[in-house]
Parts: sequence; structure tokens; C-alpha cells
Amino acid sequence: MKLLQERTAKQKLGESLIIQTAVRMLVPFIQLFGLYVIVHGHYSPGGGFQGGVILGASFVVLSLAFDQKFSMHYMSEKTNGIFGNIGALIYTGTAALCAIMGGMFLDYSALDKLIPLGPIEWRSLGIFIVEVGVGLAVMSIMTALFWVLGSKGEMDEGL
Amino acid sequence: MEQFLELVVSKYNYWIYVILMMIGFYAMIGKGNLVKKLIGMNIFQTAIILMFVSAGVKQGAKIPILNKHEVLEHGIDIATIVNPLPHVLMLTAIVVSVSVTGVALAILQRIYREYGTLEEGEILEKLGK
Amino acid sequence: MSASNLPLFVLAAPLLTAFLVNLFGRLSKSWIAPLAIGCLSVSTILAVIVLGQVMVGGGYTYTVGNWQPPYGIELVIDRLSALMLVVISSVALLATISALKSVFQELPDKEYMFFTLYLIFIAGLFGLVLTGDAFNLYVLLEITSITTYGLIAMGPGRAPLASFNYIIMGSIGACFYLLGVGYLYLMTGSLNMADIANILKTTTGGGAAVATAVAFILVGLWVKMAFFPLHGWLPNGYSLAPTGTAMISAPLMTKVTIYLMIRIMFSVFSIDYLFLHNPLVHQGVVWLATIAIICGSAMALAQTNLKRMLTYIIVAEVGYMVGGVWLANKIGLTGAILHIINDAMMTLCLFLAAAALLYKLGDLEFDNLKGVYRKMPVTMAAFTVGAFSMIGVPPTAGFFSKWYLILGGIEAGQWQYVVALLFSSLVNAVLFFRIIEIGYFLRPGQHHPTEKIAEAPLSMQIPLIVAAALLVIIGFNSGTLVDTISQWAAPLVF
Amino acid sequence: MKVLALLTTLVTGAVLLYGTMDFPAFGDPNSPAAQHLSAYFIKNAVPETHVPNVVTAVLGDYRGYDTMFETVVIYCAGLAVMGILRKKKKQD
Repeated sequence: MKLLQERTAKQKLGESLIIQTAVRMLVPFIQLFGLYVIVHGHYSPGGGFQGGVILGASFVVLSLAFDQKFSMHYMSEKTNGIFGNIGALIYTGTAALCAIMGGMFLDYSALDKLIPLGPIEWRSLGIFIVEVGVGLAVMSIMTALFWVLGSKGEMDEGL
Repeated sequence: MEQFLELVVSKYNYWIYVILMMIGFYAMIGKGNLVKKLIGMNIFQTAIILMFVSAGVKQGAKIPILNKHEVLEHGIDIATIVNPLPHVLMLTAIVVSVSVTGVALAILQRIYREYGTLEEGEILEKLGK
Repeated sequence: MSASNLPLFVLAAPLLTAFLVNLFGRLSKSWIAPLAIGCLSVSTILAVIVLGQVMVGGGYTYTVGNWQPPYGIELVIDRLSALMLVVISSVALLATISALKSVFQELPDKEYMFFTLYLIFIAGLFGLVLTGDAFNLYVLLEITSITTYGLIAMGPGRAPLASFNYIIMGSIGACFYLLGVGYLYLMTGSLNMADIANILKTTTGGGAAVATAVAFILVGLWVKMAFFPLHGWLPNGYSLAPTGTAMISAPLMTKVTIYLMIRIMFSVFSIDYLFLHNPLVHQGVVWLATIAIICGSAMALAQTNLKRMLTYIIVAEVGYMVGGVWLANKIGLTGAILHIINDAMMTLCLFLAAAALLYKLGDLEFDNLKGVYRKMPVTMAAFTVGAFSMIGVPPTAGFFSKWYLILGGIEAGQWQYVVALLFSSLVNAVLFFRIIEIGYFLRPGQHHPTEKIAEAPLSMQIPLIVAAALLVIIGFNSGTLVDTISQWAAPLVF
Repeated sequence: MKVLALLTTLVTGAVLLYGTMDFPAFGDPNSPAAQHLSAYFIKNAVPETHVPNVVTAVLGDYRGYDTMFETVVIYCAGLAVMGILRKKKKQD
């Protein structure tokens, strides 16, 4: 907030005050909706990809209304990269874990040996785990794609 | 003629996808601007998505989100639900197409940085010098 | 850990390590080499164990996620795919050891990205070899392609342009393949290769849609393997790419795609349908292959840069293998499969040698190679072995596969193909003896790059020597390989 | 060049249309695509995975292997873009 006030005072940020205020208020709700889409993928249209893209869009909106530095203040490049790796690792790690636990590759019901919930419930839960992984990876990559493409690889103010 | 028209009408979705595909394909191989080629690629991929998704349609069927308890107790009539499989496949294909587009855009920026233009002819001219 | 999971651990090792390389590689460069080499060694060992299992107990199928085959995704582990696993993992291991040096030299500060993509590319190749599902094949094809686009475009100068060209061509290929799969899916309702084959057998089998599907799948794969009229992306792509990229994708990408063509042809469509239904088709393809061989060799003659010359030879070699498969007899097929293995090794050997030369010389124009034999004797000796194999001089591996291809051509009565093979061997002989002449007999002038160079570093020499030795070893053990392949091909009746 | 491109396009389109002659009509509930795999998924996805959204069930479980590689594809794309464009940080 302080950063925002300083920079607005310096008249460095592009868009009008109305857009900036609206975006600032919207972003938490966009992110909440993204999380909802990810976790509610079992019961309604949605899932990791869709939710991940919405989460990524929240950062894109920030860097459009303010500038890229400002959005990177909320999610640094390093954190973003780590999120992407963790997301992909969750999926492949779950897959490999299933194989190590004695089942087939990606056979979530094998995880029943870890925490007994019943094989069918584990299938449902396994799908949820990998969807979260997908969501993290997609969010991180979407944000990174916009940042890199938008700033010609310099990671500065951007568009 | 009437027979032909009937054929077209009963499979109009495939005709639309072929036309879309031809637009995209022509842009990919016939246009000189690299961005237009990329847009052509996206149109081509959209055409394929249209083909798959339209193949999953059933007349008057609902979306493939079921009521868990009802299904577990009574089972389900297959004809009332659209095919889920083409949707799954196309989710994957969409992600792949997004990824390719992203990489291609990055490469285009590199090319622009290098040559200052995205017209194929002009780039080749600069290379020839 | 049950034993049947082994083939998937071959794939999972580089895939999981790729993420670790990305995470730790940005902290310190020193993590990259042990991680990459370690995981590929694990893959190689596991692949050899899998091959041993398959040789003893026969092939088996693996169902990912424990779903029954047509519903889940099925992996096919038979003699051929196990053999390909071993080839890919060993080529990848050798190439990686050598690539480390040149990547650290060419792409400072981007090594961890390079090796992450690199390992995912190898994992994608393993996946391609294993998969028995038509749509899964598309996804994996795109993985290998996207990683290659990125790996090529990281190079300097014109590399991004070559990469963009590859993206357009590669996407056309992938889209055509997907269209073909879509047509098959619409006609059969299935995506599993074996299941599609069964349904096609029980229903009429032919028809307009299936014929279109065959055409589009084949053209799609031909684009990806750089079959002659569709080869436009390959020479620029591989010669302008960073050396590390060329070393891994030149030996593997085209060969794996040819393997895929064989897999699709013989496990989805019946031999009756492909060869006997309309003999004009396979004769036409053999003619195309003939043209590919001749044009590839002719274009190789026109080059003055070692790396570009090698890329055009790849185009010609693709013609060999496609022609061999479409000769429609068992000898030709055996020769083609044997040539996939041999060509992977030969190309690896030559590209490793080229990389070692490039590391020291900085440029591979023929003029720069003067007197290089005296300065880098080990590298050039290995290069000579690779060259002899490419020409087809016996005891090296290249001779035996070419022999089978020629025999197959004679049996099929496709004389133009036989002539093209001989012509291409002749051209290869001319090409390589020209280099040997330049490198051995010509003396470097003053201020010449070869003036004060020494042998390449040990980490580049050792894989090169191993690759050259493997060429000779494979040559002496061709009988075993042919046995394995013909056991795989036994159920096929032409 | 343009004529050649146009010809290729037209030929491709014609072949694709020729292929559609065998296809079932639009929205046909008895088409092969609606019968074999999809029918199984609609009938069994909920009892076997307890996920009401059949698309999610197929995406995450039956074809989870595809989805895994799909995640890897987009991960690769992000990495490739970084590798291609990212410049070294300026020292400031």
C-alpha cells in the first residue's frame, strides 16, 4: 500500500485512478474465485487448468492496471518459479508415489496404504491433489508467460 | 443435388471445421508475415477442437456432471449425457496449443529484436546481405 | 515396488530429476551435472533390466492407473520398445556427458533451463516409445517438439528463425496427426491402438474416413521425421541450434518418429490394408523414399560446413528407413529397424565428434578442418569410425543394416530403391573422404584456427570413444539384434 | 508460391471432406464415438471414482497420464519462454 502511494504520487503508474482502485478491489475476489474453481472441479465445470488460469489472470490484471514491477511486488519471480516447479512436482510426485506404494503408476487407490480411506475415496482425493498441482503450475506459468512476453524478457515495468 | 444437400446439412459441423481449417492452413503456409502464420496455427487448432467437440454432441443431452447419489442408486441413461471424452481430449489439446503459442511468441520477439521486422521476405533480404 | 513398474521408472527418473535440476540448478551450477548424469544412468540400467525381462519372459502391457486397456492408457512393452528404451537411454547418457561442457561454454546462465528442457525431452522420447494410446502419443509428440523448439531457439543468431520455421512445420505435422486420430476416433470410438485395430478388423475395415486417417497420420509423422519433401525445418534447425541440442535431437528425434510410424502401421492398421489393398500406395512411398535418398545425398554434397552436411545426411537416412519399412517384406522391415538403432549410434558418434571439433575450433567450415587429424587424433579416429559406418564399410554397424535394406529391396523388386541406396553410399564415401583428406593431408596455413589447438576435454572424448566402440560392437553383434527384431516381427505376415 | 499454398490447402480440405462422408450425422446418439469409451465413462466414472463431474474424473484419473504430460507441456513452455527471452539482470 505504501509502495502504491509513493508511486502514485510520482505519477509513474499508467492507468487512471478509477481503474486502479477497481482492480485493487477486484483482485482478491478474482483469486478467491480461482481457488473456488480449482477445488470445486469435482462438482461443477472447472478444475486445475481453468482455476490456474484465473489465478494467473489476477496477476496479469495487476500488471496491466499498474505496472509489472507492482505485480511482482506481490509475487516475486523466484516464488513464481518455485510454485511452478512444485505444481509439476506434485503431479509427477503423486504418480511416482503411487508406483512406489505398490500400485501402478498414477493408481491413486494404492495410496490407501498410506492413509486408509478406502480405494474409491482415494481416487477422488487423488484427482483433487493432482488438480491442485496443475492449478499451481498453470498459475505460475501463465503469470511468467505474461511477464516475460510483456517486458521483452527484461522483467522491468513491462507494457 | 438434393442428396448432396442433405449430406451437407446432416454433417454441417464437419463442413464448418474444414473451412476453418483451410483458412488456418492457408495462413500457415501462404502468408509472409510470421505473426499471421502464428494466427493461422491457432485457427487450425481451433478447427480441430471444433471437430472433436462437435463429435461429442448428442441431440438434447445434458452436460456430463451427474448427481452422485442418484447415479450410485439408480444408474444412468447414457443417451441423456453428452460424450465426456472429446472434451477431455480437447482440454489437453487447448493447453498444448497455448503452450506452443507462448513459445512461438517468445521466438517472434527474439526475431524482432534481431531483425527489426516480422515479414519473412524482409528478413530473408537482410540475411542475404 | 513391483517389478512391472520398471519401464515407467525409466521415464520417471529424468522427468522428476528435471524439476530438481530446475530448483537446485538455479542455486548452483554444480548440481546439474551429477543430477543429469545420475538420473540417465538409472534410466539406462533400468532399461537394460527391462530388456532382459522382455527377452526372457516376452512382452507385456502396462495399464497406467490400473484401468483396463481401452478405458485407461495402455503402455506396450515388447521386444521392440524395450530395445528402443535401451538405445534412447544409452544415446542420451553419452550425449549428456559430452553436452555438459559445450552447454556451459555456449549458454552461460541458462544451463539449468537448458538441462530441464533437455531431460523432459528425453522423458518424452521414453514415453513415445512406450505408449500404446493414439492420443497420448500426440501429447508426447508435442512435449518432445516444444522442448526442441525451446532448445533450438536458445541458440544465437539465426537459431530463433530456424526454430520458428520448425514450430510452423511441426505444428502442421502434429495437427495432421491429431486430425487423423480424430477420424479414427469418430469411426471406432476408441483411442487405444490395439482396440482400434480390433474394431477396424470386425467392422468393414476400409472406407473413406479410415483412408483419410491413414493419410493424415502418415503425413503428420513424415513432417515430424523430416521425410524428403517435408524436411524443410531440419537442416537449419539442427545446424543452427546449440551444440547440446543437436547432439541429442539429431540422433533420436527422427529415429523415434520412424519407430512411431512402424508402431502405428503395424499395431493399428493391418498389413492387408496397408500393402495389399492397393499396391500402388506402398510402391509410391518407396519411390518417394528413393527421391528422398537421392535428394538428401545430393544436397549434402553441396554443403561446405560439416554440421550442415551431417543434417542433410540425416534427411537421406530417413529416406532409407521409410523406404525399408514400406518395401512390404520382412527383410526390409528388419533392415529398417536395425538401421534405426545403427543410425542413432552413427549420428551420435558423428555429432559428438562435431561437437568436440566445434568446442575447440569454434567453426566447422571445411577450410577450418585442415590438419585437424594431427591435433586431435582421438576425436578424428572416432569420427572416422562413424564415417565408415555411415558409408557402410563392414565390420561397422552401418554395413549390416544397409545390407538388409538392399536385400529387402531386391526381394521386393524395387530396384530404384536399391540403386538409390548404393548411390547414397557412394556419395557418403565421397563426402567423408573429402573431410578425411582435408583433415589428414592438407596443411593448415598461417593464422589458421587449427594452429594451436589440442585434444578436446576428456568429458567429450570418453563418450565419443564409447560411441565409436559401440558402433563396432553392434556391428559384430548384429546377429543377436536381428534375432530380437525378427522375433518381434514374427507374427506379421506379409 | 501463393498458388501452391492455395492448391495444397484446397487438396487438404477436399481430402478431409471426403473422409467425413463415412461419419455419423451431427448429434447422433448412436455414433461409434458415443458408444464405446464414452458410454463406459458415463456409466462407471461416478461409481468408480466418486467424482460427479465425469470430465474431471476422466481427465484426472482414467487419462491421468495424459494430463500429467499436459502439465509438463505447459511447464516446458514457461521454461522455454524464459530461456529464449530472459536477459541477464542488470547490475543496479
